[in-house]
Amino acid sequence: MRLPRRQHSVLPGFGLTLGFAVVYLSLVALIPMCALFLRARGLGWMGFWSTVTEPRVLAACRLSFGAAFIGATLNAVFGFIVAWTLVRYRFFGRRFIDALIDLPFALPTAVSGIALTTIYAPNGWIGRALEPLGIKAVFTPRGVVIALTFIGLPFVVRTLQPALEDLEADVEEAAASLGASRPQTFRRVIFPAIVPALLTGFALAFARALGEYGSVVFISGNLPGKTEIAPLLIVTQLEQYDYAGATAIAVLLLVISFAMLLLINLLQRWSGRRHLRGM
Amino acid sequence: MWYRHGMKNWRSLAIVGLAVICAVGTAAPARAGKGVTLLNVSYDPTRELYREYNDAFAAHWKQETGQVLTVDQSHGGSGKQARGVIDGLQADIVTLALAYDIDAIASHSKLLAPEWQTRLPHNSAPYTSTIVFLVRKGNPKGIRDWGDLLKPGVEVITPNPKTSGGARWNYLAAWAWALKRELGDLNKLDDPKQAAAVAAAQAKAKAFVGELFKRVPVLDSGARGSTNTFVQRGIGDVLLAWENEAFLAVNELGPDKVDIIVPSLSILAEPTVAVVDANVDAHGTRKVAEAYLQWLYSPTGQRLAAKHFYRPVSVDMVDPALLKRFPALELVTIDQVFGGWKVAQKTHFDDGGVFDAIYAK
Amino acid sequence: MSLRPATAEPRWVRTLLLTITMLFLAAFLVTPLVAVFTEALRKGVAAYFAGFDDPAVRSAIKLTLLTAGIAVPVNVVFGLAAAWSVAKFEFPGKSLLTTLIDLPLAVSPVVSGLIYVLVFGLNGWLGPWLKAHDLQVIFAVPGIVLATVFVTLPFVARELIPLMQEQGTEDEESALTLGASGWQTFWRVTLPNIRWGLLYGVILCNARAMGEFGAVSVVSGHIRGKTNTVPLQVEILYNEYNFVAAFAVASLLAMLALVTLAAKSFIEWRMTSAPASPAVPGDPT
Amino acid sequence: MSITVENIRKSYGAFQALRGVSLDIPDSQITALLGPSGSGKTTLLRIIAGLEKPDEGSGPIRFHHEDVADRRVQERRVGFVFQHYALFKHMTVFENVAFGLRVRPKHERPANDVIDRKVHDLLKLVQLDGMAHRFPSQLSGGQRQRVALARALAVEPRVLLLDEPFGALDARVRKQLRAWIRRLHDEIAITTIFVTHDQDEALEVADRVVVMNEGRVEQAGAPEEVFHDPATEFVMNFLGHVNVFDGRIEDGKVTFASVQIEHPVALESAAGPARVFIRPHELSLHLLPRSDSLPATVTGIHAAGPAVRLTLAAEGDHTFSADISQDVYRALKVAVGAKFWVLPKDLRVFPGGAPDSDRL
Repeated sequence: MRLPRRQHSVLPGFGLTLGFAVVYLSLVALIPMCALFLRARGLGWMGFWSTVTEPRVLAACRLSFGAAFIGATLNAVFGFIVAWTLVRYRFFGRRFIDALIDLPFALPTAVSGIALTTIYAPNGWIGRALEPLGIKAVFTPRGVVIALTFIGLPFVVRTLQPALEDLEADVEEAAASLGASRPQTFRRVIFPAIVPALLTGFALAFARALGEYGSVVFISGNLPGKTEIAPLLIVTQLEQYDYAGATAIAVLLLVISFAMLLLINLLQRWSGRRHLRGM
Repeated sequence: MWYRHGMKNWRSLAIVGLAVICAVGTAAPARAGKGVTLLNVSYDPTRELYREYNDAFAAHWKQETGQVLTVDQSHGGSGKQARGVIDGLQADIVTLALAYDIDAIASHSKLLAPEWQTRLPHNSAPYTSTIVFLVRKGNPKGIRDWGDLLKPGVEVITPNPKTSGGARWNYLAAWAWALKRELGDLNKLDDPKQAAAVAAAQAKAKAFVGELFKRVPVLDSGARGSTNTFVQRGIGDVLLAWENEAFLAVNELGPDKVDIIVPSLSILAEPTVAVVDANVDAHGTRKVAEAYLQWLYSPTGQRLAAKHFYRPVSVDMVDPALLKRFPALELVTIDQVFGGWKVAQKTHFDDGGVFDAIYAK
Repeated sequence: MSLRPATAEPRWVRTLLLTITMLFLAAFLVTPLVAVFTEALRKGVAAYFAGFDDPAVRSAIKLTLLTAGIAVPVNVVFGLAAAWSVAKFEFPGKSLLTTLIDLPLAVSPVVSGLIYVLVFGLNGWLGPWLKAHDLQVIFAVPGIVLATVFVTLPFVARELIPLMQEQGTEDEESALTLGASGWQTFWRVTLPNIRWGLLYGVILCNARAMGEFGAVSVVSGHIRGKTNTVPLQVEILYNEYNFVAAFAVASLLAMLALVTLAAKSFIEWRMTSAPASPAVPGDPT
Repeated sequence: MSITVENIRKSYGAFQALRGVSLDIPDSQITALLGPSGSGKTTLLRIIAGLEKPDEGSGPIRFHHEDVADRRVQERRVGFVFQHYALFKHMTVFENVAFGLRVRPKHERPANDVIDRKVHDLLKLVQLDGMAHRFPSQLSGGQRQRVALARALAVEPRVLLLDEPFGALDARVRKQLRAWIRRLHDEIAITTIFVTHDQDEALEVADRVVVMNEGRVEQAGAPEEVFHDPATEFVMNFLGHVNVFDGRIEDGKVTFASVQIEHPVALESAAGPARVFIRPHELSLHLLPRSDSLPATVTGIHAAGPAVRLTLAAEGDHTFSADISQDVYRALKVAVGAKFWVLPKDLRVFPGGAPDSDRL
């Protein structure tokens, strides 16, 4: 008996369900991913290293990481404000806005990309307003940030909402009764309590943004070294029949994604909760 | 007791595993249905051409053989489509932007014979095209030829030569023009005595093309993406486009918005076609596939090509009224200036090539 | 002047935060949504509906429905199995398993497609074998389904695991002491307890399954009328300068998103406000 | 149905929840498993029910001579009432009670009208007949508890197992339910085991009390027996409030605080440290010194209740409590700061040092 080393429960179906879950996960996800690693192994360590350190790859990764980081940060800041107003304030249209948060999740990324480009292009609704200010939104790294912010928003808001809801009013009242001003209460009582959730949301938005492709290609401009993101580079390599190069970058992204996920799980363990709604 | 329990677990695991394998493995049979079906894997700007040609050929085939023919059509970036075929996209026919992409299929997959290009007339290119400029209505920046693209404040739109066949033609046309400007006569390229002058001209051409691509604000991955960027988004002052794309854009997107400008010199773009041997043999469609490509050279095929703004290879078969739309200009070939696709690809577009150097800084 | 409660912000802070929220959401969420519908209706309602009068569009809708129709149920079964084993039992490697379940969320869609090309492609592991048996996986419906299954794999499981962990095992144990078999316990006790969470997971999974672009694009082959899903068809229409039709078809997906969101709100409302809903569980035995 | 378990062991990783428990549960009585949290009482109950598996090498679990250790929980026919009742939220009270009957295999399943009658009989028994169509969320805690009980009884269990049955209720309802359960048991006379950490509850409801600690049985017996004749320090300490003094045994006498008293245990034991236990009601207050009495000062008075509890301080930093009647309290005019002589009427001596006095 090797599978369940220890079984606390008398509930039936452990072997069946775990077996199914593991076999399914292996067939659908793990084994195909092995193919990726095996193909990249053909390069050897040196080949892998020289591929991922090419200036163009480095530039793409810098952009992907940088834009994902900025997007996730924007989401952390504005997502926090959005979550706060949704949880704390009662105003007209709150339910509608609350429901709308998941839109980036439900809207196909290509449609999002086309729609965002339409709006932020110099002749679009918002782009027209930005143009006189000298701000070019599309076909610049800013465009990448716009797309990635759009994609990541639900992750931050949906992670923060339950955490904010769980904050008990009596803690804040206690702080107030001890003489803390509202900003002090926020800084020293509320904020530390939701930092784990905020970090988790940030990490999820970041991990998702790192791999995003569909919405970005429409809005970024795709200039090598300037506005070309790492996933696009994979596609470009593939279309030049350079499988080894494509898999090398893919492996890099995959490993980073996995590391991000482990980090998220650790964060969640740290914050003592694994409940992420709206995901 | 624990042992028995363990056996049960493993057994259920095995059953589940089989079930999943069955579910996942219900791969679709490659072909089904009555009559005969061809899959034509093509590149982006041929959508309109093949939509009409497929219907015409199917009617012709029915008349000839009584067989009902369906042609499935797949469009995308030329390189992407070639990769699809290499990876198993069941194309009977490929009609791609340039010979290099079909060469890639031959060399990466052994799906078709290396000498495929010799099997049909005119280098296996039943129609040709060239690269022209699309500018804003009234040509406000006064662009007449390649040299004007470097005027201050001019923004150029072109797709990415790494992923778009059309963009490679754009790039090579610009290069050829620069060489011509420096050398005066492109025949000097083959003259060993002029080697020093040629080398100097090549350096000038490189500088010209490098400068040109510095004026590109958006590199879409395909020709259609660039057209949309230029017309829909209003980005850039000039779009480097296939001649047929330029005509189509004017027709579809509004003659009131853009004008076509024909430069003094451009490149003869030869979109090539081929039958994918291994696939037609597996599907039993060789006969119809070969007829499909042959018929492109027929009067109907040539007329349809001309109708959709491709230059027919047999001008005598086509109504002169249609031909009148194609402006005369000096056209150079890739063999003449660049020594063929393989050399051009290696020098300019492969990783570490000249194109990469433009963006390396 | 009334006294402000100790745990509320001054009025101007509230107003400021609300304004920021509205502006931010307007810039990032509302305008894209409005843009889709505006573009789709640019040439009027007739042109909008003409967008659907195309066999390729209809076949794309059919394929999308088929894909979601396969991907969602198998991921529901997987989600239930994974959640049952993770939430109700202790075993070594549990946190690794949950991390692996989450993995497709963070994998680039392009990579998700690529891995199947590497396995099933002509030059992949199984390519030669598949070819020998005249089977087609990628550039055909199975590949599209597989890629979709991969991308949507975590949704149901992610929704159910915390829910089932929260609920504990008392209800199930209780059913067992009353003589119920494993299946009876599952159908009559566990399933009714998690039904709203399950539905929520299904809805999100379905939205993603219908909307996936990147991964499907890599494995589709883009054969008109055969292997194009709705998101791919949107791209194709867009590339054919048929903008009204492109946005009309895209508006279908946007409407799906809106319906999804409405359904989700309804479910959340049910989950929080009406735990004691009457139900007549069917007898599966 | 009597129940016998022998040498039951259970560990969770490094933690040993049960360290070899053997027990006889007599037929048709209420037995209380009493102990602090972590003492293993709930684990034992769940093992008897079949919800947990004992470790390898554990002895048999016999239901009236039949070893059920290998029987699955469904086959053991136990009625189990969970601490938080585990009522099925999506079913009405009626459907909750009928569940055990409805899930039987087709050929054993009673007809609908039989189920109907039976459920209503049970609901009548637990005094909830009018509530059949309510949902659990519409009931009070005490009512839910009774539904859980009726549900457990519906399958005609051979034994009724209750896990902290009053734990989730407020004090008043708890008291009512205790008496009610006792009466109910007298009516249906089914072997019942319940788990509690409240000694009053155990002593009041049970026919037999099993005191558990750290995975072992400390003492099993009738309530009077364990209360008046505790077998171990732990039992003494756990059952009711008790004053503990560290003392010594010397020359057949026990010395603690400033008194020296003769005691039978001291006579039998060798000289050495000892612990002296005196319950507050076993102390009496006197104005004048007597032999064996110790002087102490009143430091606190808690007079709201049937008895008055005094906190006293004796020389040498000894603080202890004493319970006196309201009459005595008024007669002696007790006030904070007053000095009295305190006389132990009874005391228990356990030879040995002071190991873990903070065990409670």
